[in-house]
Amino acid sequence: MTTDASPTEDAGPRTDGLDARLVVDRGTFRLDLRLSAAPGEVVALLGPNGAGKTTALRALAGLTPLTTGALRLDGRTLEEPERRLRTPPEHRPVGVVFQDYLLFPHLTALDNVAFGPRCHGVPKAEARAQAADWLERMGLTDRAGAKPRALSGGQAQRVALARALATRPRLLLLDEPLAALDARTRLDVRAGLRRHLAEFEAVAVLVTHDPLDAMVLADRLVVVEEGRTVQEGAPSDISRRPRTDYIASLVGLNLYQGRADGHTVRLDGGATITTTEDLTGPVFVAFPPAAVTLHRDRPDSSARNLWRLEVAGMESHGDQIRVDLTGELPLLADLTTPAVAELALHPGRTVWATLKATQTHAYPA
Amino acid sequence: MTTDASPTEDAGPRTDGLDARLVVDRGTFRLDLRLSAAPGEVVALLGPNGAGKTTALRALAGLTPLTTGALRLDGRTLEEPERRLRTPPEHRPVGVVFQDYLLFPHLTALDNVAFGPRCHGVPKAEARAQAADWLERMGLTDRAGAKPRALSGGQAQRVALARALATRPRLLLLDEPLAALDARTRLDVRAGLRRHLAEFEAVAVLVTHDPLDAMVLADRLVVVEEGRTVQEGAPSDISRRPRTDYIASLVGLNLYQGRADGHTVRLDGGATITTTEDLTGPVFVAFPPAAVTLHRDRPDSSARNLWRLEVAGMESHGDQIRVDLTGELPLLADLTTPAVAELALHPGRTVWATLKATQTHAYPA
Amino acid sequence: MTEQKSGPVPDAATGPAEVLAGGSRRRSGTPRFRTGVPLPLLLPALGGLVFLVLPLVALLVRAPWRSLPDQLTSVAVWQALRLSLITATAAAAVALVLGVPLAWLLARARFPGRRLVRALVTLPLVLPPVVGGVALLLALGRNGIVGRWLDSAFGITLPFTTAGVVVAEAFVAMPFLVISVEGTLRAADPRYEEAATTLGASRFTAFRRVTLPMVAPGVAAGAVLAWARALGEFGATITFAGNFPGRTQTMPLSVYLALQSDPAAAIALSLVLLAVSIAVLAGLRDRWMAAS
Amino acid sequence: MTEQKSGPVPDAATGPAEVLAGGSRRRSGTPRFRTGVPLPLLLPALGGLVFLVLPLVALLVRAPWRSLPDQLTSVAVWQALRLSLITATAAAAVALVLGVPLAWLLARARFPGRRLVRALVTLPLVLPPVVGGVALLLALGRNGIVGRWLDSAFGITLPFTTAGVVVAEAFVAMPFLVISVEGTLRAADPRYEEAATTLGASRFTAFRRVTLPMVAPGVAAGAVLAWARALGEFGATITFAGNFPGRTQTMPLSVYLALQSDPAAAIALSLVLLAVSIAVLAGLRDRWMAAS
Amino acid sequence: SSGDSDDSSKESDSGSSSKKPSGTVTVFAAASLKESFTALGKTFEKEHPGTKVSFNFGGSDALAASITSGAPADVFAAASPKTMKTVTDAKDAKGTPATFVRNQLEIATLPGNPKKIATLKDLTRSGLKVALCAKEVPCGSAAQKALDASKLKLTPVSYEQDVKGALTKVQLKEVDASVVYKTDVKAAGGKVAGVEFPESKQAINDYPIALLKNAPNAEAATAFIDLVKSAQGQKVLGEAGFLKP
Ligand SMILES: Nc1ncnc2c1ncn2[C@@H]1O[C@H](COP(=O)(O)OP(=O)(O)OP(=O)(O)O)[C@@H](O)[C@H]1O
Ligand SMILES: Nc1ncnc2c1ncn2[C@@H]1O[C@H](COP(=O)(O)OP(=O)(O)OP(=O)(O)O)[C@@H](O)[C@H]1O
Ligand code: MOO
Ligand SMILES: [Mg+2]
Ligand SMILES: [Mg+2]
Repeated sequence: MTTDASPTEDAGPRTDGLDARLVVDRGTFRLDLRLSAAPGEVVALLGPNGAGKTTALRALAGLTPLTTGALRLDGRTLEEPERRLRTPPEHRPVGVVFQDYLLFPHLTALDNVAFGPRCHGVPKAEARAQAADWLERMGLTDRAGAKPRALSGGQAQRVALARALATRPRLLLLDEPLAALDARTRLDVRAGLRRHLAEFEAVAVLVTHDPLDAMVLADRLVVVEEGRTVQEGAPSDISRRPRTDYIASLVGLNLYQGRADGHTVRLDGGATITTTEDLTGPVFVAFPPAAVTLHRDRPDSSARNLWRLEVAGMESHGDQIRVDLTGELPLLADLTTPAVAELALHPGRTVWATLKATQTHAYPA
Repeated sequence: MTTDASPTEDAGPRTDGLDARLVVDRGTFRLDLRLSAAPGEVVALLGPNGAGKTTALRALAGLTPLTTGALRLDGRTLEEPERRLRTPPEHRPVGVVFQDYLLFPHLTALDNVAFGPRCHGVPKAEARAQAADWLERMGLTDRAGAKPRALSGGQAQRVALARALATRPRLLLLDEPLAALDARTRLDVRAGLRRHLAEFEAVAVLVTHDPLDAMVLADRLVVVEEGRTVQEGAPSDISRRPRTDYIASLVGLNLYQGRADGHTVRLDGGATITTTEDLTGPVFVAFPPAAVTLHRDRPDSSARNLWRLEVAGMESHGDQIRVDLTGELPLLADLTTPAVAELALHPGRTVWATLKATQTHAYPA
Repeated sequence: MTEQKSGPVPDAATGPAEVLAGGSRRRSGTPRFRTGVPLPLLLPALGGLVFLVLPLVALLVRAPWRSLPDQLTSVAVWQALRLSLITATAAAAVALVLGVPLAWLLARARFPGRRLVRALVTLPLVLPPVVGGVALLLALGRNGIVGRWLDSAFGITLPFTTAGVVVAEAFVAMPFLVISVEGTLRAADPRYEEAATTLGASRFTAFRRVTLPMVAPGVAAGAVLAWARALGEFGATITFAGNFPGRTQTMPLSVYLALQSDPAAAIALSLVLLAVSIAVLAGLRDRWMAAS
Repeated sequence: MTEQKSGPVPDAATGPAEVLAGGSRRRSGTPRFRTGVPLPLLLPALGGLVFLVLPLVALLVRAPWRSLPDQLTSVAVWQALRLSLITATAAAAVALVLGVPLAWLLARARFPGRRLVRALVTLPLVLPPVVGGVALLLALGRNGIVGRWLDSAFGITLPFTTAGVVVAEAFVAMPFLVISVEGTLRAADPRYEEAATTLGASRFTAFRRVTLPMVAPGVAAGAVLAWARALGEFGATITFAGNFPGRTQTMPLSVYLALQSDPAAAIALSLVLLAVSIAVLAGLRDRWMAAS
Repeated sequence: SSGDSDDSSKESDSGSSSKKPSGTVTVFAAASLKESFTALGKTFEKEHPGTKVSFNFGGSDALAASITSGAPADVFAAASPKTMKTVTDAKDAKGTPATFVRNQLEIATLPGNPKKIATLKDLTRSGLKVALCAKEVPCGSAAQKALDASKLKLTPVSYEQDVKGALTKVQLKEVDASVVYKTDVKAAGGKVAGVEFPESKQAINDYPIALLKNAPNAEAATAFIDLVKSAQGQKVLGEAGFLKP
C-alpha cells in the first residue's frame, strides 16, 4: 500500500477523500448507500424525488445521525455508530448548499458569506474581504448589502453557494445548486465551481435533477432509487448503458431489455433489434431518439432495423420535435421541424422507423 | 369584433383572458411589463436572475400592488391604481405556485391541498376528497398524511402545484414549478399540467429557467431582462430568432449581430457568414452548435462557411461533447464522443470549422 | 504523519470526534440534533433555574409540614382553590379572546400611533396592582366613569362579584399575553399568510387557519403566562373585587390573610397553590407547546 | 352576456373590487399587504384595547391634578423613580442573561423532566409576591439556606440592599421572559441553526449569531415584559428588600406608603410612574421590535 | 448586650461609646405609623446629632416575617400584638414589648353621611354596602369583637386585607360604610366622615414596640423607643389620632 500514491490513482482502500456507508432509518424510509470519492472528484447523486438524496447529504454533513455504517473523510473517521464515534457538524470540514438555501434572514448577503470564515476564527475585516471576493466571483457585488428577502431566487442561491465555499471545505455538499440559476449564470457558476473544487482538491457531492448538470459537473454519477444505489459510474458510461427506466429517461435514451443471441436482441415484447455488439444472454439495448429516422412509406434502405409504428404524440424541444411512437417497439424519435412538416406527421399517422445498428448500444443486463 | 370568435383567435382587444400592464417600483428596481394572454394560452416568462419575473407574478396575484398600469382578467378590472381599483388577492381567481413552495407546515399534504377549496366554501369532506384526487394525479397518494417537513423537495413542489390547481383558478401563476422535479415526474406533471390548463381554459403564466420546459409548456414566451420585455413570441420563433445573448445561450444557439448584404452577413467582429436568406441592413444570424462540422485540416468541402479556430474548452453533454472555439468567429460546436476522439481535440488545438449556409438562420435585427 | 495515514482505517479518530455518552442508546427516535448543550448556554441556564427554584426549595424545606394536613382538610382552602382555578382560567380565556387579535393588530396592521398603543398595552404591567385595582374601580366601580352607566343601564355591578375577580385578573394578565404573542407573530414569516390569500382565504381565515396554528407555541406560552399571573394575582383583585369567601376570595387572598395571623399556615397554603399549578402546567403543557 | 363581453374594456369592475380609501395616497413606501383589517379581528382587538386603557383613562380623569406639581417637586419621588428605573433595568438584564439560555434549553434540548422544569420556572408567577419575598428570605436571607453561607463565606447579605431589590424583581420578572422567549424559539425554524453548524459555528455561536437575532422580536417582547413587571413589582420587594428611601424604596413602595395617608398622592405617584414607562417603552420599542 | 442596662441616659459624654446614641437606628414600623414616626425620627436626629433614623414602613406581618428571617433591624413597632407575637415567639425580641399607643375603631361613611348612619346597628340595614377588615387583621378582629359584644350579625360585601383597603372602598364610594380606625379617618381628611360608636371601647387595638435581639445599634434604638414613649412622642402620636396606652 503506497501512501505517496496520487490520491485519485490509489487503488487500495482510500485513505484520502471520502469513504462512507450511510445507513439512515426514517420511519418507513431507509437509506443504505455506499459512497466514496477521491480528492478532486465530483460525485453526482441522481435519483427520482424522494429517493433519499437530501437525506444522504444531511447524513454526510452530520445533521442526521447514521443508524449504522461509517463515514471517513481524508482518513479520519467522522462517524461510526458502532464505535460511538461522531464528529459534530461544526467540526466537519464540510460545506453545504441547502435545497432551499437557508440564508440567514437577518444578515446581508455579505455577512452571510462572511459567517463561515468568522466561525473559523478569521478576523472580521478579513472575513468580510474574503466574502466580498466570493460575491464578486458569483457576480453579486452589487447585491452585497441586500438582505436575503430582497434577493431574487437565483441571487439567493448564488449567495448560498458562496457561503458554503467560503469555508474552503474538504467535502462540499450541494443540493440542487444550479436549479434556480439562469442559463448564463449557470454556465459561469458551473465553470467557477469546477475551478474552485479543483483548486481545493476537495470532494464534492452534488444532488441534481438536471442530467446536463450532472454530466457536465460530475466525474462520477451515483443513481439512487428508493434509498439504494441502482447504478454508478462515469457519466458517459451511465448515459450509454442505463440500467433503469428512470436513468434512461434522465439521459434521454430509448432503453429496452431483452435476450441477445449474437447481433440480434429479442426484446421481452417480441420485437428484435440488430446491434453491432456480439453478445449472448440478457442485455440492455439503448439508442438516442436522434438516431431514429422516420419515413412516410416503407423505405428501401440499408438500415438493419425497420419497424412500422404509429405517432402517439409530439412535443417541441427547442428547435427539435420529439415524436412519441407506439407499435411493436415503442420509441421516441427526434426530428427537425422541416422534417416533421415534410412527413406531415400528426397523431394517429403510421410511419416507418429505421435505425442503423451502429447507432445502438447493447450491454449485459 | 366578433364575440363568438374562439378566444385564441380573437384579434381585437381581448375581453377574455389576461390583459395587463404591470408597473412596480421596488427601490432601485423597476418592473414595466405588458402581458396579455387568451384563455387556454400558456405564457412563459424567461429571464436572467433578478429580471423581475417573481415580482411580475406577485403583482398578478395581488401580493405586490401596482405602482401604475392596469390588470384585467376575463374582462374584469382587477387592479388599476389610477382608478383606485384593487381586488384583494383572495378575491382574484388566481392560483400561485411559489418558488419556495410555502406549504403550510402545520397541515398535512392533503389538508394543504384541501385548504383552497375549503376557503371557497366546499364542505370539509368534499374538499378532502377533491384534494385526495389531486394528490393522486400528482402520484402522491401515499404521502397524503405527511407534513411538509417530511416531504422531499420534489414531493413538496408537487403538493404546492396540486394546492394551486385545486381552486380551479382562471389565472395560474407558477414560479419555477418543475425545477425540483425529477425527469420522470417532470414529464408526467408537465403533461398533467397541460391537460388541466386545457380543461379549465385558464390562462397560465409560468416562470422557468429551463428552456425545455418553456418550449414544451408554453405557447408563447416573454423574455424579460431588467424588468422589461426584450422579446416575445412563439417558442420556435424565439429559438430561431433570438435577439439577445441571454436568449441565444438559453436556447443553445450561436448568435451574432451584423450587417447583411444579400446572402453575406458581415459581423461586427469582422468575420462573414453566408446565409440562405437574402437580406439587407442590420441582422441577427443564428445556428445550432450541432450544425458545425470540425476538421483536423483545411477541408475541401462545399460548405460556404469556413473558419480557422482554436479549441478553448470542452464539456460533455450527455452523449455529446460541446466544444468551445475561439478565433475569428467564436462559436460552440456539438460533437459525438467518437468524433472528438478521432480529431484528438484538446484545448489549444487548431481546427477548421465548416457550416452549411442552409443551417444558418438570418433575420432583421 | 505518513505512518498515521497508512493504516487501512485509523483506529482512533484524530479529530475532535465526540464519543457518545453511554446513555445515548436509550434515546428513542431519531434526534434531529446532538444533545450536547454548549456550556456558555448551559451554565447561565442552570444558574437561572437555580435562582428561580431555590426560593421554592427553601419554602419546601422550611414549610410547616405538620400543619399542612390541617390546611388540606379545611373547606375554605378548597373553596378558595376552586375559585382561583376558575377565575384564572376565565381570565386567561378573556385574555386570549381579546388579546390575540390585539397582538395581531400590533404586529401586522399599520396605523398611526401604533407604538403608543403598544406602550399603553404594557401599562397594566407597570401599574402597582393595588393602584390597578383602584383604576378599575374608578372605571367600572359603582361610581366609575363607565361602571355608573353599566349599573344604571344594565344593573351590572362588577365590584365584589366573581365576575369582578375575572375582570381584575384579566386586566393584570392580558398584557403578558399580548406582548408575548406579538413578539411571536413578528418573528413568523408573513408570506404564509400571502400564500393563503392566493388560495382564497380572507385575511381573517388566513390568520385563523394558517398564522394562528403556526404560532401556536407562542400563543400557548402567552396563555400560560396569563393564566399563571392571574392565578397569583392579589393586589388588583382585592382592591377591585374585595375579599369574600366563596365569592371573591382567591388563594392569594387567603395566603395574604393567613400571613397576618399565622405565617406558617400561609406558607402551607402557598404550597397547595404551587402544587396545583405544577400539576396543571406539567400536565397540559407539552400537548400545547408541541411545535407544529 | 354577449353584450357585456363585447366592450373593449368594461368601465366598471364587475367583481368585488375594493375601492381604495381616499387616504391611500399618503402611505409612504410600498406596503406588503392591504391595510384593511378584518372585522372579526378588529372588534375584539379594539375591545381588548378599551379594556386595558379604560382604567388608565379613569385614573387620568380622576387624578388629583392639583397635587401633582407637589409630587413632582419632591426629592423623594425622583429618588424612588430613579431607583425603580435602575433596579428594573438591572433585573431585566439579569433576566435576559439567565433567562434566554434557560428558554433555549427548554425549547431545544431534550432531557428527562423538561416538562417539570418548565412548570417550575412558571411557579414564581403563581406565587403571591409577598410569599415570594418570604421564600427569597428563607433562601437568601441572613438565616436562609444559602444566604447563611453567602454571609459567612463572602460577607454578602442581599436582604434590605439595592441588590436585594434587583434579586426580588428578577425573581418575579424572569419567568415572563423565559416563557415568552421559549414560545418564540419553538416557533422558529431550527434548520437555520443546522445551516450555521455546517459553516463551523458551535451550537453556542449558532445560537448567538443566528437564532438570537432571528428571534430578536420575541426576546425584545420578553425583555419588555420583564422590565415592566419589575418596574411594577411590590410584594416581593417590600418583603425581601424592605422599604428604605433611597436604598430599596422603589416607586410602587412609595405608592403603597402614600396610599396609607393620602390616596390622591398615591394616584399622582402612579401617574408619574406610568408616564415614565410610556416614555421609555414608546421611545425604545420600534427599534427593538423591528422584524429582521 | 453585655450587662448594659436598658435605661438609656441622655447625658452626652464625649468618648463614651456605650452611653451616647450615635450611628443609624433602623426602625421597622407599621405603615399606619408613617407620618408620626417620620416626624419623631426628625426630632430624634435633632436631639442626638450624629444619629440617623432609617425607617422601613410596611405591613406588620411582612415586617415580622423579615425580622424572623434575620433582617438587620433595631426596633419593631407593630400594629397588633399578634404580629409582635410572631417576633417574640421566634425569640427575636429583647425583653417584653411595650404598648406605646392604642387605636380605636370608628365608622367611616361617605362625606356628609348621606345614609344617616349613627350606630353600629345601622350597618346591618339591608341594602347598605359595608366593608369590614378581615378577621385575621387587627382592625377586623377588633370590629368583630365590637359586633359580638353588641350581638350584631353583619355580612359585609368584603373582608378587606387591611384597614386602608376598607377605607379606600368608602373613599371611592364603592361601599356606604366601613369600620376603620380613628387615625385612618383623620388621615383621610374630608374624604370620609367618621361616626364614633360606643362599642368601640370594647375593641381597642394595642400597638407594641420592642427592641430587637440582634439590634446592631441597641443604644440608639433604646433611646428612640424612649422618645416614642415620652410625652413628646405621645403628643405627636396623639395628633395623628392615636390614644395613649
Ligand atoms: N423528517 C422526515 N420524517 C419522515 N420521512 C422523511 C423525513 N424527511 C424525509 N422523509 C422521507 O424520506 C424520503 C427521502 O427524502 P429525501 O428528502 O432524502 O429525498 P430526495 O431524494 O432529496 O428528493 P427530492 O429530489 O424530491 O428532493 C422521502 O420519501 C421523504 O418523504
Ligand atoms: N423586497 C424587495 N426589496 C427590494 N428589492 C427587491 C425586493 N424583492 C426583490 N427585489 C429585487 O428586484 C429584482 C427582481 O427580483 P425578482 O425576485 O422579481 O427576480 P426574478 O426574475 O424572480 O429572479 P430569479 O430568477 O432569480 O428568481 C431583483 O434585483 C431583486 O433583488
Ligand atoms: O405585586 Mo402584588 O400587589 O402583591 O400582586
Ligand atoms: Mg431533496
Ligand atoms: Mg424568482
